[in-house]
Amino acid sequence: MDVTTSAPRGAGPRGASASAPALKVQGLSKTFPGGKGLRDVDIEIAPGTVRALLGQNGCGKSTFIKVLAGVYQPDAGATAEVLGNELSLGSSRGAREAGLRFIHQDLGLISTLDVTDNLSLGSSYANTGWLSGSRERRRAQRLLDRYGIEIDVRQRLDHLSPAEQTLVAIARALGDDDSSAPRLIVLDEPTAALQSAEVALLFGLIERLKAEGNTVMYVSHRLDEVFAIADDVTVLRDGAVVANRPVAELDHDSLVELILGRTVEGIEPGQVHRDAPIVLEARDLCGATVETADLTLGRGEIVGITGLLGSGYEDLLFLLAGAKPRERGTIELDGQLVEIADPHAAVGHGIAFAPADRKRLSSIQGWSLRENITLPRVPTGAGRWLGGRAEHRDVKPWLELVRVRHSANSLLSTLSGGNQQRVVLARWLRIDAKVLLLQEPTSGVDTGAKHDIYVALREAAAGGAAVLFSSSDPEELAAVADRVIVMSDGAVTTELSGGSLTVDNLIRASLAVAPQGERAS
Amino acid sequence: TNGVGGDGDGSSSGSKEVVAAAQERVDAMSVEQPPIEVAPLPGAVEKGLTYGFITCPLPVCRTVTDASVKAAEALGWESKQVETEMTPEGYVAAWDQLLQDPPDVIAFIPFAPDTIVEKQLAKAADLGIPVVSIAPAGDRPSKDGPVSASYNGYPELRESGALMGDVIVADGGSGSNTVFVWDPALSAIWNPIKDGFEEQIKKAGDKPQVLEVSASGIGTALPGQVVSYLQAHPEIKYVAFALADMTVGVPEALQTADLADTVKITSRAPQAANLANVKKGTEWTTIGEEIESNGWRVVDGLARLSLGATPDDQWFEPGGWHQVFTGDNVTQTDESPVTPGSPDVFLAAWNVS
Amino acid sequence: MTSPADTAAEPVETASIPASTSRRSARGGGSGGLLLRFSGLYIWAAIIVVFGALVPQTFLTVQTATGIATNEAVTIIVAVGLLFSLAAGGFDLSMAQNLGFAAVVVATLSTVGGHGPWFSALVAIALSTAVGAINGFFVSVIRINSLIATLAMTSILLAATRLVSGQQFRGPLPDALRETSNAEPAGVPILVLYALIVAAAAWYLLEHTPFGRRLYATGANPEAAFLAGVRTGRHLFASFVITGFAAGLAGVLLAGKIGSVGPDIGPSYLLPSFAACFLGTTQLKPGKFNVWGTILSILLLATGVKGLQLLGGEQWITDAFNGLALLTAVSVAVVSARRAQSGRTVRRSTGRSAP
Amino acid sequence: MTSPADTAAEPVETASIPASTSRRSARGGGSGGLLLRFSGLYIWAAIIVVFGALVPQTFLTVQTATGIATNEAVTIIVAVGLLFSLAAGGFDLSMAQNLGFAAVVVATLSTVGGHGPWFSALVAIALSTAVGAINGFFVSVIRINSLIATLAMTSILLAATRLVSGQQFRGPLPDALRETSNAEPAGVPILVLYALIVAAAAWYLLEHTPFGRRLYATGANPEAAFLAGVRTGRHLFASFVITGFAAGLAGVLLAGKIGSVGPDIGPSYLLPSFAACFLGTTQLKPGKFNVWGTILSILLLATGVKGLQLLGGEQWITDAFNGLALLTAVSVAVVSARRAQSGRTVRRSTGRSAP
Ligand SMILES: Nc1ncnc2c1ncn2[C@@H]1O[C@H](COP(=O)(O)OP(=O)(O)OP(=O)(O)O)[C@@H](O)[C@H]1O
Ligand SMILES: Nc1ncnc2c1ncn2[C@@H]1O[C@H](COP(=O)(O)OP(=O)(O)OP(=O)(O)O)[C@@H](O)[C@H]1O
Ligand SMILES: [Mg+2]
Ligand SMILES: [Mg+2]
Repeated sequence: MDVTTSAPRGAGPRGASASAPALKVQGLSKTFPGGKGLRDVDIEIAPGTVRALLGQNGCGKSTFIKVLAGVYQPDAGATAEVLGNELSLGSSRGAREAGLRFIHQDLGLISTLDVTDNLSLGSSYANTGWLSGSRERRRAQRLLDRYGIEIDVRQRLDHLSPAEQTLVAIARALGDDDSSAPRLIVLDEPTAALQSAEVALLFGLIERLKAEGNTVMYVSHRLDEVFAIADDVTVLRDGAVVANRPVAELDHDSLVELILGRTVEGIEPGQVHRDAPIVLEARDLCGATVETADLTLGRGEIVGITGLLGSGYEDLLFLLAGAKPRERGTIELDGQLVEIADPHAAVGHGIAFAPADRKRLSSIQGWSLRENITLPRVPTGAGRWLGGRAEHRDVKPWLELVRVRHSANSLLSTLSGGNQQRVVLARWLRIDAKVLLLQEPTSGVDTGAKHDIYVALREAAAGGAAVLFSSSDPEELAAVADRVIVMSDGAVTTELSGGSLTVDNLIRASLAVAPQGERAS
Repeated sequence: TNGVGGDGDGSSSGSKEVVAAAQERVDAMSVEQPPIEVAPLPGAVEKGLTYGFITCPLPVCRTVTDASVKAAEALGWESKQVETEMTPEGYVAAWDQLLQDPPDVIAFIPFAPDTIVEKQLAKAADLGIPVVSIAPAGDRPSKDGPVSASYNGYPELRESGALMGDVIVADGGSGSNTVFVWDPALSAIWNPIKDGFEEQIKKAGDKPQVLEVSASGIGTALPGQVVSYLQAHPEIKYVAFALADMTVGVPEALQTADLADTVKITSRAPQAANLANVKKGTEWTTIGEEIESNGWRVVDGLARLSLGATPDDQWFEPGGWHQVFTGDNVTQTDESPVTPGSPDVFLAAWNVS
Repeated sequence: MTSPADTAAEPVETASIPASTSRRSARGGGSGGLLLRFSGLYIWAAIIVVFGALVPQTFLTVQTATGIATNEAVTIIVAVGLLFSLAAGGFDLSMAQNLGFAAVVVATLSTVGGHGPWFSALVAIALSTAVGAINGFFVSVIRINSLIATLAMTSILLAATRLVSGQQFRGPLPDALRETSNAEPAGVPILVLYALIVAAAAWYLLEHTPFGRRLYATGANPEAAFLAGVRTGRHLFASFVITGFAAGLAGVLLAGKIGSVGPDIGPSYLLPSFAACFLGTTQLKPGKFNVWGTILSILLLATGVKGLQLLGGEQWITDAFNGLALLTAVSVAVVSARRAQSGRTVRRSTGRSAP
Repeated sequence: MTSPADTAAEPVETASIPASTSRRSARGGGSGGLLLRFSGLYIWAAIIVVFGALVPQTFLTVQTATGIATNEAVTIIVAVGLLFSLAAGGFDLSMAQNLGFAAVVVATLSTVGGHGPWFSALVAIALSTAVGAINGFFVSVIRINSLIATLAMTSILLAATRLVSGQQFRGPLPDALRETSNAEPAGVPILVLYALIVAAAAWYLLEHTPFGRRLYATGANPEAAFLAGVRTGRHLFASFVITGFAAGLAGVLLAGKIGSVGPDIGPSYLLPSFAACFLGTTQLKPGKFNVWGTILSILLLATGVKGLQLLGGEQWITDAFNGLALLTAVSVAVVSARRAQSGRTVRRSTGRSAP
């Protein structure tokens, strides 16, 4: 790889004094029709450090990032500097030329194209008359090598694991103009969709970038990650900065308090129901990536399920919900053998299923909260007349239950990631299902909201529902589940409960066979 | 030579007399025809009448319409034309629209049989509005009908068809190996042509083949269909088109298929391009008939009706000008042929200028 | 190559229906939103005023009103039917030819076929509904892109129409059928009543039943809807059946109205119907295929055309009017939708990708 | 109501183009995939064999071959142009009328207009390209759904065509233009050569330049492409300009070919072009709008039609053939694509990116 440094596009960091902050923002506000998104935000980040941007759902993290990226226009009066050079906010090109690089919550990769094209699309095709696959592949490979990312550039994007996709997105954002000019890399919840095992991949890259003198800004709701990777934290609350501090000064609880403005008491471990009557019993399920799985869920039980990517633990929920064709196996509800051909049947039988891919699979972004919540079981009054007002009344309590304060008529797409997740939960709590199947119910949800959601799950369980939720966060599993099922190679390998249900055991159990873990380490 | 006939030896099925008769008629119609005649108006026509004209978007209709508007101007009438879409309901809507603000006199080019608009015709009758038609669609209007006069009717078209038959019989010495190309969707209007053509061919003891095409394929699908048919029927020597417009693109297609030398094309109601092709020899012959002068004839009829004349059979389907165009007698190729004498004879008969 | 598009830093969403993002503002009830939602009504009023001033004696008459309503009744019925497949995310390009097919079938059966009028009508409607079902089968079971499936079906229906009609005009239809379409109880053209009934039924189905809600869900995000328990396949299928049925009904009524049917009837309904449905998505319930918006659009365009015709405009003027009206109306809607929604802040349509 | 669709255990993706999922299997080179990719060639061969056996003396001739090629040359040019907007995710419904418009313009200018043939041709092509640019503007800058924008444009072009042609046939065209379309250097119809050149150029642009790659990306996922730094607006705009240009070129060549132009020419190219482009997505590069697949489809259909005509089939038979061929070919493609990778389809359709 040639290290001849071609100048970075545009003026950017040229002639910047080393001491100048990598990013300095002052008096940044952003008003939405709905209300304030950001209030008078000041942030200063030292070069070569990792800054964690924290806060509850809807506190303005993504908004801040989008203003930096020029996706949103800030209100007048905000100023920003990058390495001492003036940065005009609200211009995507300006941000890029100043050396800012963004990896948004949705990575912006094209799943039907291969890695090479995804890397080259934006700018960097060799501008020769003839586009040759092999040349482009070599260039792409060089780019990945530069950051020590080991992925086959011929792979189609949708064949990569989420972590790998994130790495590709980062590599693309950094680009291959091999300049030594430092960059500010901004990651919005890059780990929300990642497994604990995969997070290591990402951190490896972040450390490397840091070592090369780049600066990283990083949004996450997983506090353990903050302590693992960040140097300083910035905490937002209701769009305003409440703290800019080095991580060293903080511990877990004090950080939580900063974020919430209050302390959360840990969730009391639910009493395990050994003798609980069986609600759902699945035998020898097979389909998609699941080879064979037996499973029983008891009344009032909260069961976690985890494993490595491709171990089948995500597909198991799809099978139970009839969302993917089942090749083999039987499902019994309350001792009755039931045929669950599709999610409609599942809903009919009182099985609720909330997939993890919020945007594409478990919500309709362009619809109001009201319509999103009622979709599974549309209310019909007399003469099957579907009236907006009645529906509104129907939905209100459920929104309150999950503590979403937006009007039931506002569009889902205007809610922050975490609040969208709560709405999805409300949808499924509403049909008071016998069985709740939830994938990553707290992905992208802040600490406070997580707690609310756990409580809601407990209430649902107490109400007699059986809850089966998949999670890639061992802490969460250990804290919330009565019982955790660990899958690998399409079969249930371990079951942890009671005393044996600890974070260490969980990680050990999942990593027992770790093809993914090895990949890029 | 582009000329018609000559090589008719009695060997083929057509008896000598028939062929000779055909040749005679062709020769007669190949020389330049005399100007049409129009009787002078019995009196002076009231000026300032509103003249309603229902027309269609087809080129042929357009030609008539433009002429008719000129005619109305000459009489100091104010013309109001309504162009129908080429759908029955569009045609009905056009009538309703015209009658919503009723004009003093009405002429129309039927898109569909008069039964479709019988309500409207009745209304016109009630209002005492004289109505005349051009090229009736399948009707044979008579003086007892709702329409007081009609031009370019059955005999006109029949004659054109017959002449197409004659040129073929005269040239081939029989009617064999002939195909008639038309769009049955327009049969209401084109039946007379087909009748006339088949009759002449039958006289020569043959029956023409028939190729059904869709007029919507003019210039695009149609040439290919014709060529395919000719390839499937290599015996064919003559192709007669119910309308000259349908020949668009056909000579070129024949060229590509190496059929240009073995097949002769004839048609009726030519456009400028057809005349040009006939002169060049890429089309063989074409039959001229009254088009634009009908625009004048309807106004003439309406003028007489407005002067209180009562229609007799004369008013229906009067014979009109026809001309056989061959490579030898085509003089101009800039515009579609104009009826000899028109429009001067009308201006004279109306003594206006 | 350079282009004005350079100035647009936003991604393009051809997939989304026109002002799909404008629902926000509309719901939010921003004045911009309201102005937007009812722009059609204002424009319509303007048209009426203008032509009323230009050609009062003919334009401001009962005949004009009834004339427009009667002429558009058939379009309304077929367009309202089209709404169902559009709402469910399908495009039924075959619906116009399907209409023509039904018209030709009823005309042929009841004339040369020598069958009774009602029998003929039922057969025609049944066949058109079956055609809709076939479309639905290919789209929801085989899962072909609906544009292709119905494109192919159009071609097949064209063949069927030619075959049945024998390329001939069929008519005159029995009086029973002609009466059914041309009666005027209490001076009101009966076709208008039919159109109103169909519209009301469609409105109820789409807006006030679970079925309608699920139809929209299927169109908005098939995967999410499926996982929410909506049988998207069945609902998409149903939507095409309904579109086919409406086309059949419209065809039979049209045949009765004109009394004599040619083989080329039908296609002329394609553009107007789609135009109306899309224009409708900018009206009353912006961003959503909706019944009254569609009907408003039909009447609006028809009124303008009528006025121009009474002014003595030639055919081409009316075509130009239709095109320009559609283009400007939708543009205005889309642009002001973006304004209202973003408060001039969001540089990028967050319709599908909010944080 | 009940329906076969109930058996579909997966959501419907009307948006996706036909065998969009089959690309993988094709890449994977599964025998199923290969069979699929080249099915068109086999079918074509089969058609040739069958008709060759039925009507050898007329079907298996040079004239038949050249005849088909010449007839389809114009369709090929306009369809290849259409590919660009389709690849970028836009639908240009106006391209057929745009073709007719160009033909009428060149014919009018060069005859009654009294202008030189080359000048007339250039003006016609320039105007059509401008029309494409206007479409592009509304779709990429105003961001109207391309179906509506081009629907409206169709209606406007119809008006323009009627106006320019004065509803008359314009002809005869100057020999220079007729020669340009009808010359036969070395016995090869020159139109065929033009079509080949256009096809080759399009293939190069789409497959072997960054521009083409970005065009496809824009079509595949505009937002992601935008985030990836593709100027999606500019690319969509460009694609419509190209489609317009191709339509203009095709129109001028058609005018020269037939020597006299009526006002109603054009629309008849709409269905065949779209059918060919979609059918093409099942061939050679399944799941992708591609040049050679499109051309293969055009020739395949044309050959079948020609054979049927030589068999003496009536018009309706050829229409039915077109429809059925399209429907079956695409169905086969879609179904076997699903077979070829049943497991993965599901996984994909329910969100591969799920953790
Ligand atoms: N396009 C928009 N229109 C109106 N309001 C918006 C829009 N985008 C965001 N908001 C509001 O701005 C506030 C901040 O949203 P933002 O997405 O920044 O939260 P966040 O910190 O990213 O939350 P999360 O951690 O859940 O992602 C929220 O109240 C949200 O509802
Ligand atoms: N998303 C859904 N789609 C369809 N049916 C559902 C859905 N959710 C619940 N159901 C239940 O399915 C049954 C029928 O639903 P629906 O309201 O559609 O009545 P229907 O249309 O007569 O029956 P179906 O929808 O089964 O044809 C009802 O019990 C309804 O509650
Ligand atoms: Mg966020
Ligand atoms: Mg239902």
